[in-house]
Amino acid sequence: MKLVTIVTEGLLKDQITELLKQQGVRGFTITRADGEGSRGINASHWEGPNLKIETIVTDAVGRRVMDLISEKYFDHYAVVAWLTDVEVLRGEKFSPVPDEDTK
Amino acid sequence: MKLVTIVTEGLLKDQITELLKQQGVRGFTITRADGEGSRGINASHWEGPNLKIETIVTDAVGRRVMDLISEKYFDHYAVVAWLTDVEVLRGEKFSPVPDEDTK
Amino acid sequence: MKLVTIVTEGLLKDQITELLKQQGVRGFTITRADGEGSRGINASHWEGPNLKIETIVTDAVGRRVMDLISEKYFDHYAVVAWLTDVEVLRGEKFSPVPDEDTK
Amino acid sequence: MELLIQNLVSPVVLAFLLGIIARMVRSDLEIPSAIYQGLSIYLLLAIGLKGGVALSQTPPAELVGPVLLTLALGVLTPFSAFILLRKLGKLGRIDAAATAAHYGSVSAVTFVAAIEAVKHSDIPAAGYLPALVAVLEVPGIIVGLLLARQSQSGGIKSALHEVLTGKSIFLMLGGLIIGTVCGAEKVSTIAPFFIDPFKGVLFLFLLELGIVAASRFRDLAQAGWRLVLTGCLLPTLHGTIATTAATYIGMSTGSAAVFGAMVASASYIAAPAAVRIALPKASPGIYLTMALGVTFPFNLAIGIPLFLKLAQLTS
Amino acid sequence: MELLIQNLVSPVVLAFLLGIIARMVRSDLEIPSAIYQGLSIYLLLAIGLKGGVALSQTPPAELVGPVLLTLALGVLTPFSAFILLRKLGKLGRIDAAATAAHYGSVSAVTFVAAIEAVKHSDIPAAGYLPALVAVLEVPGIIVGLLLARQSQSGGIKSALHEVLTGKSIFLMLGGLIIGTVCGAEKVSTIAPFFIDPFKGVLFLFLLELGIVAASRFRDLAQAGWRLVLTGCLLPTLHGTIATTAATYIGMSTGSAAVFGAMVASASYIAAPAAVRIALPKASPGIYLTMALGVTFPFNLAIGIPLFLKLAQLTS
Amino acid sequence: MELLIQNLVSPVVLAFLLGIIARMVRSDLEIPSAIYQGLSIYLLLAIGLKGGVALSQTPPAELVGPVLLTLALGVLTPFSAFILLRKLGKLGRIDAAATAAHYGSVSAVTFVAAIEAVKHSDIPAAGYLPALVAVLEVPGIIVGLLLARQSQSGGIKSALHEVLTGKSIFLMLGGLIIGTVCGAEKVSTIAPFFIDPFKGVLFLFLLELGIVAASRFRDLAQAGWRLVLTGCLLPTLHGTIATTAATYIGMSTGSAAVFGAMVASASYIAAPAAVRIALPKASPGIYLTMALGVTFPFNLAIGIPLFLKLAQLTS
Ligand SMILES: Nc1ncnc2c1ncn2[C@@H]1O[C@H](COP(=O)(O)O)[C@@H](O)[C@H]1O
Ligand SMILES: Nc1ncnc2c1ncn2[C@@H]1O[C@H](COP(=O)(O)O)[C@@H](O)[C@H]1O
Ligand SMILES: Nc1ncnc2c1ncn2[C@@H]1O[C@H](COP(=O)(O)O)[C@@H](O)[C@H]1O
Ligand code: NA
Ligand code: NA
Ligand code: NA
Repeated sequence: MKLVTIVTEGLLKDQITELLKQQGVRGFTITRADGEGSRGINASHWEGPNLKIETIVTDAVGRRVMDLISEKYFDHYAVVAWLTDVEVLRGEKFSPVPDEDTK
Repeated sequence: MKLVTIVTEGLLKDQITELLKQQGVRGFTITRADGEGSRGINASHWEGPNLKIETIVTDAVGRRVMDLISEKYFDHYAVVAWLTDVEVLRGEKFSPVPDEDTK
Repeated sequence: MKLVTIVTEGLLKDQITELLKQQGVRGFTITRADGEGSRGINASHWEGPNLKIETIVTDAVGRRVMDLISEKYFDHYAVVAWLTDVEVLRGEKFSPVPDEDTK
Repeated sequence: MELLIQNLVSPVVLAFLLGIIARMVRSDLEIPSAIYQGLSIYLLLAIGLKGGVALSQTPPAELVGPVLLTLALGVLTPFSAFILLRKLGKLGRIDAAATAAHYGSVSAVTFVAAIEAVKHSDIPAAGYLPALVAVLEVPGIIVGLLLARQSQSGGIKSALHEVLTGKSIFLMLGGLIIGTVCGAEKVSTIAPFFIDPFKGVLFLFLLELGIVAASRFRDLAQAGWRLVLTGCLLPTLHGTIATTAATYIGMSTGSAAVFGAMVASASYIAAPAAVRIALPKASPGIYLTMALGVTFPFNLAIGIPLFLKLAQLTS
Repeated sequence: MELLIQNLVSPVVLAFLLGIIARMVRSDLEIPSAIYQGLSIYLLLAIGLKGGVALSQTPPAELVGPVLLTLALGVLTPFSAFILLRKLGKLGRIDAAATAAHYGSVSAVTFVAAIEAVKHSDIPAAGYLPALVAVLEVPGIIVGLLLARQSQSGGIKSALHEVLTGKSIFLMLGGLIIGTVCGAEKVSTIAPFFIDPFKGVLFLFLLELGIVAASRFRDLAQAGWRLVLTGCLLPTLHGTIATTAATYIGMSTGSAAVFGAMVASASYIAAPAAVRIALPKASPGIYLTMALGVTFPFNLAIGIPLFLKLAQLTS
Repeated sequence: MELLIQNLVSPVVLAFLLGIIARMVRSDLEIPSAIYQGLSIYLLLAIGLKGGVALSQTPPAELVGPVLLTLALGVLTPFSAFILLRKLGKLGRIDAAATAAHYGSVSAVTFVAAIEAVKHSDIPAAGYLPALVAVLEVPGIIVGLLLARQSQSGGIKSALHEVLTGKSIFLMLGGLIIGTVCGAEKVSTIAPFFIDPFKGVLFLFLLELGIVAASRFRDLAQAGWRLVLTGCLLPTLHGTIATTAATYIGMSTGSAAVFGAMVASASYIAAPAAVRIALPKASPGIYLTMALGVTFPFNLAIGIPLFLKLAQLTS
């Protein structure tokens, strides 16, 4: 299994969780975070700080999510993402939602 | 060394940290988190959001903790857990508390 | 690529981010956290809780940062750190800032 | 009818509505959870303090009747709830018991909304009522858990610890005792913080509660009309009994109405935490949706003016 | 000159300054983000509620002129801003359009600071002004986005949704409607929370805003003198036009001054969020620095007293 | 004795007790850290503002004596603390110096509690006292650090920066200056937020402080009776000297009592941060437990009424 970690400016919360769901992701965990990066600026203080979105997924979904995020957001938004190998028990829980996966 | 990450509804904080200590865990870090999962509901808004509990442990303790958490909480509570390989310096700090470990 | 995770008492925020920048780190993400450890005490409640600092770096920088943190802070401060293997896309973003690296 | 509209067009009710709308239009409005928890702490302490001051001015003899009535209803209402939830709501034993625990306990915010509604109508409500809220909070939860008849070993015990040391009761009781011990004069020093802005804080709190309640609405369809109906009948039944009984034992019109709303209300703070611990198999999707998604708005909009009218008629 | 100093030596302006200093001396002072968001929610609701009460007491006919003028300026100012930003500021099309959207919209905090400054000078400002803030907030952003002429498909639509359901407008409008519906008497029950402490909350908010603005200052050097100059000229231009026009259509001295400050201000809440979504290629380092790092302090220190003086001269 | 009980039965003292009980019964009550930080910011600013207004009304000449006395005690008390901690407390050099820095500095909350206690007794305390708190906060910490005689290179310098730009001093001084510059009339516009609800906010703050202090109690056993005793003797000694000296230089009864409590108190905000940076080898388990777990409750319960009595006797 893979853990996908996405750090994003808060504004994109809905867009990114939507994207995850479309890829069949079954669950995710979100933490508030601050950060510094190449852009060196938090575009909207009022929207709250960065968010860190973590989701456990199968390898295939993990790669697809990484590609999509990179393609759609890396150029113009304060978004960073990485992939980690993890071990889980009862892995079925993290397999993609079937009807979404076959899309 | 292993990093055990447990995401749990806030209500179980005491129970789970208690369980960790019984397994000889020497320390842990807790972050507030939100999340969505199969249950799709946060059982008690008032208790605060989910918690993410992270602890660095030896491989043996890591597996034991994963088993116990899975056994006791996966069926009826909003709990998810995963195991990651990590590297630390001065590893003695993370070895289980001796008298607990031999239990 | 490596993910360096540093959990530290809040007071050291500036010192540690400074150290990271000196090592050519290009970005990092900070989350507020609580924790228990060997010291069993949070030295300054008023300074806020622990911080978890995460940064994606090259292997070389990762090791150097781990060594420095361990050397400077492990003995007297509530600081813990670990290293995880991760995969990223467009890795150039995480290579150390050149002029800093060659120092 | 006019009373109903009069009740609905109040800042706190409209704040709740605004919260619901925020959710419906998918606004990104949210009260940060730290703020929400701060507001809760404030409200519970303030209710306790105000009640404590009133208690310090009430002769104990006057309290005997109301306290006994509260205890009696705290034990009875989980039973009536359990039966209706089983028969009309078609719930299984565990879910019914879990939900009954909520209806046996009390919602502090409903209580406060009733106090404000009654204040608006210029019918005095007794100052000791917050003490009754504290009394009513616990027994219903215990009876509810017992009705499940199969909590895990230690479950009830740790649930009881959860209820009694849970912040909800702890703060209200703490405020109550401090208020009683200090009395009106000393408490007046903190009144500009705890008393005067109270209703404004309630406004903010209800805004958030509206957002949360609305997020329960999508579960309503799933819950089915049976549960929605039960969630309206139960408060009507409990509130009618309580208001009538209160008038009968001589409580004032305003007090009887507020008392009715208290008993009619379903806990969504203390009970969920305790039930979650003692009855993990019960579905929060059912009991939270009923308490917060159905019964709370029902009482806010219809229950409170109803019990007020009833209290006026019976006294 | 005395007016200027009088305006500068006020608690809220000094709070802003204190925030700037905190940043400069690298103090570890920070307002936790949950608190900051709580303060914003409070301020927006309070502005709305106060405005709503005033609206409920204003004959609709009296509003027609001011509303039309507001709409007109909401459409015109993004154009003037766009042109100046292109010609004087030397910005590219997208950055100029993004920044113009900010200058077409309005900063609620500047508005409130103007209200307070005018109150201090004992020249009454009409109570309905917050309604104009709500009216002014949206059109400028839309015009600004259209000026970019190349937002991604769906960009404008989701930006519009962002603006309209964004908490900024949602809370102010919500408060406005609740205030109008409830009227003065009912709103008075929440006044000890929403009205009396208002200026103190603003003090805290400006402290944080000072910290944030100061963290933009280091971008000023990079932005260059052209942008700093434009960031001072634009509010002067817009404010002068607005104040004069307002006096012309018969608004009171105080109202005209506040109206001038409103139009002169640049949004740093609603606009950045919408622009970020519709024009991701535009640089926040430019538009945020200009709105919050240049124009906001300019208005706070110089703009407001200037428009007040102008209103006194022209009426 | 009656004075003692009178002092103990006050909302703020009972709030502290309630916090201790919460911890003892293992209640899940906790003030979210964002709220706690918000409350601290509020209290420090409010103390400063109130003090600033008073300063603006005090002839500078009147301040010379009190300021000099404050400086003298700020330098002397770390020495007496150091000696007692070494001899009676049996601490090593570094821990003794670190702890002495805390006793040389001042606890703003103890100061405020003393102000309230004295207000209750209708003996006026001078308005300029908060300025003395600011004066007292720094020198003791520096002397304490020097006593350790082996801080790492740069340690003292960065500790000094930490103290001077730390939010504690920064906010109080900021408030003080704004209050002085603006004067009573302008500050009155923010009084409904910063002045009137002050004591209520203090109530909440002490609730949290009780929880934190109680979590230090388990370290008391480890600390041993020697340290507990020292933690009670030091404030008695320092407070007695300060109260007497204050009466001697002509401060009013109320002022002398509050001044005594100030000097008697041990910092648990500014000092720990500075000490942690300059003397990382010193154990927070010792200095925090003594300052917050022993001396703060001692002063709240016994010290303040004692110094008040003493001030009455000596003047
Ligand atoms: N190397 C990194 N490691 C961890 N987080 C990072 C890194 N670079 C950037 N971030 C996070 O991603 C956000 C956006 O980064 P950027 O797009 O580089 O401005 C920052 O605010 C950080 O929270
Ligand atoms: N696939 C996942 N990846 C990361 N976190 C998850 C995942 N599924 C569930 N969670 C977290 O675990 C909590 C409980 O999940 P559940 O028991 O599935 O409702 C959620 O609120 C999330 O915070
Ligand atoms: N084994 C561990 N795993 C994860 N976090 C830890 C661990 N030990 C300590 N920590 C974190 O590091 C902080 C300082 O630990 P310590 O220096 O052992 O007191 C604690 O407050 C925890 O947040
Ligand atoms: Na009930
Ligand atoms: Na504008
Ligand atoms: Na002292």
